[in-house]
Amino acid sequence: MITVVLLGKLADLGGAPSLSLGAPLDWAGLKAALPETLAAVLDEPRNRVALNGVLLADKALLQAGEGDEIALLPPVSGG
Amino acid sequence: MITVVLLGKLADLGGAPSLSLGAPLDWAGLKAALPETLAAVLDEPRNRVALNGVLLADKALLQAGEGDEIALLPPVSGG
Amino acid sequence: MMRDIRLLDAPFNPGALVGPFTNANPGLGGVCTFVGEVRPDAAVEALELTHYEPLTLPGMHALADRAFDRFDLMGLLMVHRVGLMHPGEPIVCVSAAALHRRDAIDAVDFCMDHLKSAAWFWKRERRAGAWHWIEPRAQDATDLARWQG
Amino acid sequence: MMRDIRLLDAPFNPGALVGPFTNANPGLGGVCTFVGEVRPDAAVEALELTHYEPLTLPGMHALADRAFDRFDLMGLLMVHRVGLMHPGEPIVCVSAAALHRRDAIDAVDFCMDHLKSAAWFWKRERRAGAWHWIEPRAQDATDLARWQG
Repeated sequence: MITVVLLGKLADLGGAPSLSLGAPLDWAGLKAALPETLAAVLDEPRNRVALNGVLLADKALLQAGEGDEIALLPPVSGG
Repeated sequence: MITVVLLGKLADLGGAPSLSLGAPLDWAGLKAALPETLAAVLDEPRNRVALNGVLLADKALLQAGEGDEIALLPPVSGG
Repeated sequence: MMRDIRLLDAPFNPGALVGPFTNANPGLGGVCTFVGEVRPDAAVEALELTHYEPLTLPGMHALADRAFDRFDLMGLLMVHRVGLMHPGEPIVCVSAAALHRRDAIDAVDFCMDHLKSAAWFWKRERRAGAWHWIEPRAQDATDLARWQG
Repeated sequence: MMRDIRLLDAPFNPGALVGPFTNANPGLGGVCTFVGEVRPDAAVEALELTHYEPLTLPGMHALADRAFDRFDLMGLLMVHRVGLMHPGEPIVCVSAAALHRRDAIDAVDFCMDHLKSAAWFWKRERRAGAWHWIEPRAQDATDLARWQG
């Protein structure tokens, strides 16, 4: 399984703060496995992606395997 | 009597933190009544004078009478 | 070098942190402290701050590294609340100890501007029973730009 | 509007002033505080700060007036020691409460620059048993110039 952590308003769009999806997942596979309203906004540049706590420079190159954690990060509102 | 309050290093030059002098005093009279080493520096523009707690714009125009307090103020070193 | 970087998920008393922090930096010339509180707003019932542990705390440490590089500091305290908060509760406390006041004040200013705009926090407010996510403010970007170049 | 301007001739605990000051400004967004201490210097045995009551305290009040005019403040605390002090003792504490952090931080910065350079204090240090008057520092004038024009 792959854990997908949804932050900020993306958690609302995903309907939960985290989801479990089957491995492996690339960017297209991830979007296909997520609720459509969430998948629809993920390509927006201001939504960032981290894999196992490391920000991806190019989220389209995502390659996640068994046990990995993907975080979907909308723009921060700050502290 | 007129009280003359000496601040900072002017107190060292005057030999005391305050002096009592006979009234009345103008600027020349004040300098004549003070120790010479102190009187010698009083015309320096950076040494200011207050009469009864109010700074004088032109200390040469000092006119102090009975019961007045003159303060001789060297440059501040700040807090 | 005193360095204390924390995320707290319960209310805290800034004075109880700043006193020991000050004492832990003997020989300091000055300590500057900023404490931010949840502002009361008639319409806002509660505030919730979400973080993502693998990014948020390392991000605060990276910010502290930059502050130590940029300013001549003896110590830095940076504490941020997460979770559910109510108006009047402290949300952030940054304290910098230095030999000279300019470094202490500027370091606090620098850390606050970065925490308020670039730190990995997501904020939402509850108004009339409904939660609303807070978007970044234009002022935050302006504040941040002061430190660039 | 909370306003607390004082000269103290005995050691004080800044935390004991800042806590009540913060509580006296309900609804604030942030509080910035600077505490300056007498810096230890191997050669300096003691520091003495002289003031001239009829000018010093009114001067601090005039500075507070300018800070309230210039920044959007809810409260201002400005406490300064006079008399004989030893290394490690607090010498000044300025705390500003405001709705927005920029006002609180800038007001403290503004008050500190003016207190350090333009306030009616005369300072001397005792080194090897002899007292030496401290001259104004060039840096103080530079700091002050930041607020002009």
